[in-house]
Amino acid sequence: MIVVDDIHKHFGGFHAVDGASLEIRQGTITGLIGPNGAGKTTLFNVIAGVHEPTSGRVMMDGEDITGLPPHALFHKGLLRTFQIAHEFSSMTCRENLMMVPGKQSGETLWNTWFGRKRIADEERALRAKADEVLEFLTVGHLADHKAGQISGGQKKLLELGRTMMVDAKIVFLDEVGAGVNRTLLNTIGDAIIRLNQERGYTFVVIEHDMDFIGRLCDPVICMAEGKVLAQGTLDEIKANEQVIEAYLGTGLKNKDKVGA
Amino acid sequence: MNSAVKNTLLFAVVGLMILYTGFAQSWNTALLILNMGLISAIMALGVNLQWGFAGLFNVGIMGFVALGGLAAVLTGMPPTPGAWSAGGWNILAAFVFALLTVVAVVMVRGRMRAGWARSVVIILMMIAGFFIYRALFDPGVEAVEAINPALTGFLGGLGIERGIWVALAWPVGGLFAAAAAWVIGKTALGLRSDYLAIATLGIAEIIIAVLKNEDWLARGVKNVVGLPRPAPFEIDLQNDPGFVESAAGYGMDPVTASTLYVKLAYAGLFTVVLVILLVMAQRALHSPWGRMMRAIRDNEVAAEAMGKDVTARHLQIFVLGSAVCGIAGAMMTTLDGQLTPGTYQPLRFTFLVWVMVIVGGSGNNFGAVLGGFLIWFLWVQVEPMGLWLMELITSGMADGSPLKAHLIESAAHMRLFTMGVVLLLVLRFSPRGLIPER
Amino acid sequence: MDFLNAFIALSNFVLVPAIAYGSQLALGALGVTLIYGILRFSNFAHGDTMAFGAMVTVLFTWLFQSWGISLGPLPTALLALPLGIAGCMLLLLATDRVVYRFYRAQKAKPVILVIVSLGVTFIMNGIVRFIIGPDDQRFLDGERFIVSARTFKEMTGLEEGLAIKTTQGITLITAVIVVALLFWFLNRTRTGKSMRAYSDNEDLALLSGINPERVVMITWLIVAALATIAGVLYGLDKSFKPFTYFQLLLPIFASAIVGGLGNPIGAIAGGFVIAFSEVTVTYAWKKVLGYLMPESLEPDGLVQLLSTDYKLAVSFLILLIVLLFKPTGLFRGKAV
Amino acid sequence: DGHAKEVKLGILIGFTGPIESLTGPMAAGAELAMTEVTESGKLLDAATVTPMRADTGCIDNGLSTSNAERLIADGINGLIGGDCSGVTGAILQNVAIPNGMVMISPSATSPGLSTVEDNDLFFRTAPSDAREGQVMAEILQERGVESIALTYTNNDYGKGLADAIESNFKAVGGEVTIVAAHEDGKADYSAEMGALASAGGDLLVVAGYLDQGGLGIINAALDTGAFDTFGLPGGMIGDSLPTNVGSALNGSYGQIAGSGGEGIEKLKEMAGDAFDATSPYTPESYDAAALFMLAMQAADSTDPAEYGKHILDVANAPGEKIYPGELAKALDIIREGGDVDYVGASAVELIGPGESAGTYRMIEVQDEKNVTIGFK
Amino acid sequence: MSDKPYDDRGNKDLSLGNARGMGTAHPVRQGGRSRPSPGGPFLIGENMTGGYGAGPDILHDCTIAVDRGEIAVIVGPNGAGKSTGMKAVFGMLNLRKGHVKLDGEDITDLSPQARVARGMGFVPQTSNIFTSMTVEENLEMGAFIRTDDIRPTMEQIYDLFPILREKRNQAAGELSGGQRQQVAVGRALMTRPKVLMLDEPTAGVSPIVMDELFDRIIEVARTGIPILMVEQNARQALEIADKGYVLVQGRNAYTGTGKELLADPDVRKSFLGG
Ligand SMILES: Nc1ncnc2c1ncn2[C@@H]1O[C@H](COP(=O)(O)OP(=O)(O)OP(=O)(O)O)[C@@H](O)[C@H]1O
Ligand SMILES: Nc1ncnc2c1ncn2[C@@H]1O[C@H](COP(=O)(O)OP(=O)(O)OP(=O)(O)O)[C@@H](O)[C@H]1O
Ligand SMILES: [Mg+2]
Ligand SMILES: [Mg+2]
Repeated sequence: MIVVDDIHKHFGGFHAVDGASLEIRQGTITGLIGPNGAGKTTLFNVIAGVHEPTSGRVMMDGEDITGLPPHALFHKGLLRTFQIAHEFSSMTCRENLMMVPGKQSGETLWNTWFGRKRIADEERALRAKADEVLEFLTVGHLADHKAGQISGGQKKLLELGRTMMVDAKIVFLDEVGAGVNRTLLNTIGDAIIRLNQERGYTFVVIEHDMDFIGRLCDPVICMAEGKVLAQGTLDEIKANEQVIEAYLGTGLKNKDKVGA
Repeated sequence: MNSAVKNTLLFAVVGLMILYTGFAQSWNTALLILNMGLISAIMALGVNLQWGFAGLFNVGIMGFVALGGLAAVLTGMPPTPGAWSAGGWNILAAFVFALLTVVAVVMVRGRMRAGWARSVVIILMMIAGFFIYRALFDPGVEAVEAINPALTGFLGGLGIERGIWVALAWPVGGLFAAAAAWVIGKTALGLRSDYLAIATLGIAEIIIAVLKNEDWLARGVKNVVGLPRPAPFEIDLQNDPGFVESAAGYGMDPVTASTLYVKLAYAGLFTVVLVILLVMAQRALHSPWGRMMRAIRDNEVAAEAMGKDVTARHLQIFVLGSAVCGIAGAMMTTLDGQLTPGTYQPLRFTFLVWVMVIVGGSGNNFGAVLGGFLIWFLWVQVEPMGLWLMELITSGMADGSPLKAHLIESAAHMRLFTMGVVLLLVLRFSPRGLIPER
Repeated sequence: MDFLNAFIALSNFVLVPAIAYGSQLALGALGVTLIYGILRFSNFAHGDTMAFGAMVTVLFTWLFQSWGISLGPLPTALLALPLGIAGCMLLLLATDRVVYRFYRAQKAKPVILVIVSLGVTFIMNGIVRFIIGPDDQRFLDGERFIVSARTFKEMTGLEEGLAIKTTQGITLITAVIVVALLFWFLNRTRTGKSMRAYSDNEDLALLSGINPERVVMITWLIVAALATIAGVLYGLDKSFKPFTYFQLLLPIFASAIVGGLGNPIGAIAGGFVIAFSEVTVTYAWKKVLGYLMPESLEPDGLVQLLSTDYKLAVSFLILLIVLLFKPTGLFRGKAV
Repeated sequence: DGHAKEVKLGILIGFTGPIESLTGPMAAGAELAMTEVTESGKLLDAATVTPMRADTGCIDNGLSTSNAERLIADGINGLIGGDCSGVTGAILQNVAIPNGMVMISPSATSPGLSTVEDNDLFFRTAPSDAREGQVMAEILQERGVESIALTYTNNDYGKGLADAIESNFKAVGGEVTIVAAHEDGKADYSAEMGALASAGGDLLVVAGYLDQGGLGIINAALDTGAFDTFGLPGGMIGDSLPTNVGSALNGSYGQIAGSGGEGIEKLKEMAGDAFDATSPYTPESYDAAALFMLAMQAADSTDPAEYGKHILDVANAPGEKIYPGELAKALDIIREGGDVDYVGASAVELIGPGESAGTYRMIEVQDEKNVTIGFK
Repeated sequence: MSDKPYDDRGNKDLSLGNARGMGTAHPVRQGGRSRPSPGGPFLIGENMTGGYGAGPDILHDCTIAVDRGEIAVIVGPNGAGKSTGMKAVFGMLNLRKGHVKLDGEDITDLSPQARVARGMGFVPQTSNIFTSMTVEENLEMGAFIRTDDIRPTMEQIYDLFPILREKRNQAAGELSGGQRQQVAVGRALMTRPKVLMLDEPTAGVSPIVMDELFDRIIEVARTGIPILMVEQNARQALEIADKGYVLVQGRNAYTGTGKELLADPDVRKSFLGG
């Protein structure tokens, strides 16, 4: 569904992504792992149109989407969440969700002046949907709270909730689990699986929690230093020498403690 | 105190101040302040759209206001006899040709492969285009400007000068400003980093330079006077026996009655415009569109990822806000009855409007409107107050003492000083303005 | 063909004035860019700061002149300059204390400081006019020319004259000295480095034991010196009139941005780019071409690309083009 | 109500803004005339004349009209102003005409104002620039100048004057190599000077202001050696110019509205050190104020509708010539039914639609002083 | 953003200002004095409660301490307030309650600069180098408060991180993540601190460099400098720690020796990934 072809992304002299190629198949939940700074988020940003790649191409369903701006990708069904929550802090949680769907007639100025009836109807439907999503994420009681004032974990939930407001084809989740308590993370995991199975969303998940990855993801891709290091099932990945060296680690040389 | 009560009170205070002017000075002064206050409020509303809702910092308000003024000339003035045939078509042809050249260059740029050959062709085309353009343009301009330069020497306008139709200039002024804003926004908002402020600052200067130097357009610095106006002329009223009679009915002499009548007519028209714009702005704000704008303001990256075209929305609101300023500019020029390009100064038309918005309350339409009235009132009334203050201070001094003379003479400079103090005080103690955004 | 005369004509009407004007703009832009780099906002009040510093200098110059003190061929104003700088420093420190410090403590965003500086502009504007009045003030004395056009012609026997004014010479020399001093200060001294560090990362500067208030204070002091020097040089070379200093703001900002905001080298380069573009693009080449071309080909017209009415527009278009291709300005500014 | 004890005259000029440096002496000049009359006690029934200052900002229509309204509300009997032609038009259209207020501008010289429909309410003691162009062309021709470069301050005054000079000079067979505008109050005039020098010419005519861009242009021209002689229209004539420029200006010449040295000398004497009577438009301001008061006396009324008709009478012949400092005498003559021909400080002679006819004083700079060398 | 009065309303205009590098700290005001307060560990932030500016409290009665010759490690989920706690100890935010004590003195009222002078060194989690300055200048800035000869210390640092010697004249912003981290630690060591605070020194660092860094940190600790450190690589960090704190939502959730925490099933389950 998504084909990433030899993407390079350089910041000044620094090669954040350095020739990554990978393929994401329709209907899968792909895990993306790798050490801090491996370039995972940067790769996401390139695919999602936030960064223009230095070179390389991104294809979606056979169509070249390299360099398309994020809003255009959104309308093609490509959504993403942020590693550091990007909530709209002065808006309520409900508004955060209600603003998501594209092509709202109320977003055209003309309608705000002359099509108020239609907007009112649409808004009612949106509102119901937003409340439903909030309930699903167990944060229904926060609907009228400013999003800037909820906890970090709740912001993460809100991020996920936004992807549920529309019919996405593919969703990129950047560390949804970070800072989310484990029980909640399980709920999120369930939600992801349900969305995947019932609505046919394709997911790409960056996560450092191997249990979570193991529960959700079939193909797992490991990146390091801007390149794809290995690809396969989690077990294959876990057994991969290079991955162990670069990511999973072998432990310390200096095992002895200081004071002791 | 509840905020609605507070806001009503604030408006009431400004209203009272204007009323007080009416009683203490004259109703003509009060109404004039009201009229200019209405125009200022509209300008502030436009700037508030840009700054308050989208964080766009427009320092070229002056330019858009001036374009509105140009619209008033181009719609209102009668066409200069013979100007079009003398050179007008030449000028038009020059513009069409310039446009064609640009299109051709763009096409060549698209068709040819990048390389020095393309660069050479493009440069050659541009040079040739420039000379042909000048060859068409210059004689046309010369011919137009030669027609009775002391009085006309320009193309003139559409000659819409009957009654309320004159007000057509206002939306046209909005269109002019919008078109300019589109070009500026396309360029500046399209730059990889945002440089809107310096771009608007510069373009405003350029617009004024064009207005000052292109005499064929609107007489340049020679000014266009005697613009038609939507309200009747006082003199006509004074000579109209019917009017004089009814004025006498109210116990007023015809002069006062006519001046008040005309100002009231303007006030009515301006109020209608302000209310329409205010309602439109409020409706837009409290709608999914407004929600989207707030989202963009909060977090551009996330809004972009949620499918909102941030640049397009910024462009949209920049164009709209500028158009509102253009409308106000056209209204002001019709009120003045003349276009004087030399009067457009950034201090008065850009920075003062900014003070209005900030003091009134950015992000709140009513705040901007309040700021417009209040600051205009101060701008006009600070001078007599300053003089009074200086007289008070110097009352103990000997007559003819140089210090006293100096202080009294400096009273006029108190105006800017006071505006600065007001701005700083508000930013300090009520940083979000008198009527803050909710 | 007469290269020499052509070159002298070009120097006289383009190079020399543009270099002097460029130096003045560069000094102004340096102040703007320092504030942008370290205090992080565009200071709209810079023009009026220049006016204030120059005003104090003018007042002291008059005092010295009335005492009969002079510098011989050099303008007395140079003697009064340190006092002007001191006066300007006091003003800026007071302004910072009364106005800006509060917003810094509130972590106000740069654009708020821009608006605040607008208020400060208004106030300074009022103060300057209140003290010295709105008129043109003359305070130049001493020798007017290093070489006047007439002496040059007599000396060389050329048809064209080359004039270099004392003030132009002083402007250039002062600018060079000031710029060299500033660079030495920023790159070599501990305090200078701490200013760069603060500009780079305020929090980390704090963690390194750098006192932010001291950095801010020193910045204002340097800005006061730069502004006063620029203001006085400008006033000497042209004339002192409060209103023109406000007008200088646009070319100064254009210079700072073309060069790359926050970058001192950029500010200098920007000053010259703007000055040269103003002078050259609207220059009428008739005279120069007249010397260069064979007689038969001498141009009739003025050979002027654009009328001087649009000189500001030109420098502005150059600004936009630079930003289009180099979003951080000619020299890498603070922008991303 | 012709016998009010207090007569109020508004002085509505740009105390702030681009010509703020000119307006101080202008106001002082006008006020001098008022003090003179008040002290004489001869106007109407020993009325006191009170000046009321207000600001136009020179270029701020909104402010000007507001202030004009305010002055009218304060009960002024006549309006001296405005200063810049733009705001003058605005005040006239929006305030003076509707309110039937008489307005005498000491400094608005735009030819455009000559043809404005003014209901006989607008006068000016400054001549229209059209006339000056003619005079200047003649002077240039007499001196054998064949080609000139021309620069003007970019406003209605400068533009109008430049147009007039250009067309008149061409009409007498001269060549105008370039006409370039300069903005007042700008940072630098090197670009303009480059263009002017390149175009060349026997001399450079500077249709600007002596303490604004005009001075900058002259300095730039002298500094670069581009021109050493200058043609100086009225806006450039004033003591400060030769003082500021120095000996290099010697030999430059021009003209300024004004008849004979007598009027202006008297004004200078009266002004003493209080203000600079030779500052541009200061004599005209004195005269504007004087005309108001003389006309009031003639009409025996302070009502604009009444005295407005008398302005032309007192300004023009026949009658006894009146110079500055002689207002008391003039008031006496009028009271006794005599006729006066007010000459004042600027040789007032109102023609046509009520503007100064324009006798011009020919000036040449000699020994760093403006010297009158004749009249035209 | 109606909560913040001096907000920029989303303005990103670069011709007006540049917020990059702008301070976020609301540091303790200058001019405060320390008071003797003998006893207790070498460095302790005691019962700290506070947050950023006028915002909500982030820390709630939180205590962290380190004693001579120890490595103390703070772990916890993202946003728990670990970094905030570190900043609070360093005086980068105003505490509403609680005390900070160093070496028998109560330094709660001292400004960060004064704390540097007292011998505290801090490597923050993000933007911990001066990107526009060279490596050497970065180190010089670390020694800003020192008046003695800094060359020997600099040599020591170059010996500790040899790669930095090679890159001494390169702008620090051009270095790779791991190298930046070394510059950051080096900068802090240049003060010759009596106590070193590190906020996630190994974040964004490849495992090899990470191991290297850990080794260096242990080396530094061996020279007798107590180290207070936040780590996301909790397991490795706790292995070398003498003392461990688990923070959750600004509160001390678990405290113990590194071993104890590693052994605690709750801690393992919630924070160490089972
Ligand atoms: N805008 C940028 N400018 C310069 N360098 C950048 C930029 N964005 C990311 N980088 C660098 O690129 C590298 C890869 O970053 P990225 O965020 O993609 O890592 P990651 O794999 O997502 O790590 P983590 O697991 O910590 O989220 C990092 O070293 C980072 O410093
Ligand atoms: N400068 C700041 N201003 C306001 N709030 C802040 C600031 N920095 C952090 N916060 C908030 O404080 C809380 C704690 O943040 P902190 O950085 O201390 O977490 P942390 O435990 O270090 O997390 P991580 O593991 O991600 O580094 C978060 O909710 C964060 O949003
Ligand atoms: Mg990441
Ligand atoms: Mg942290």
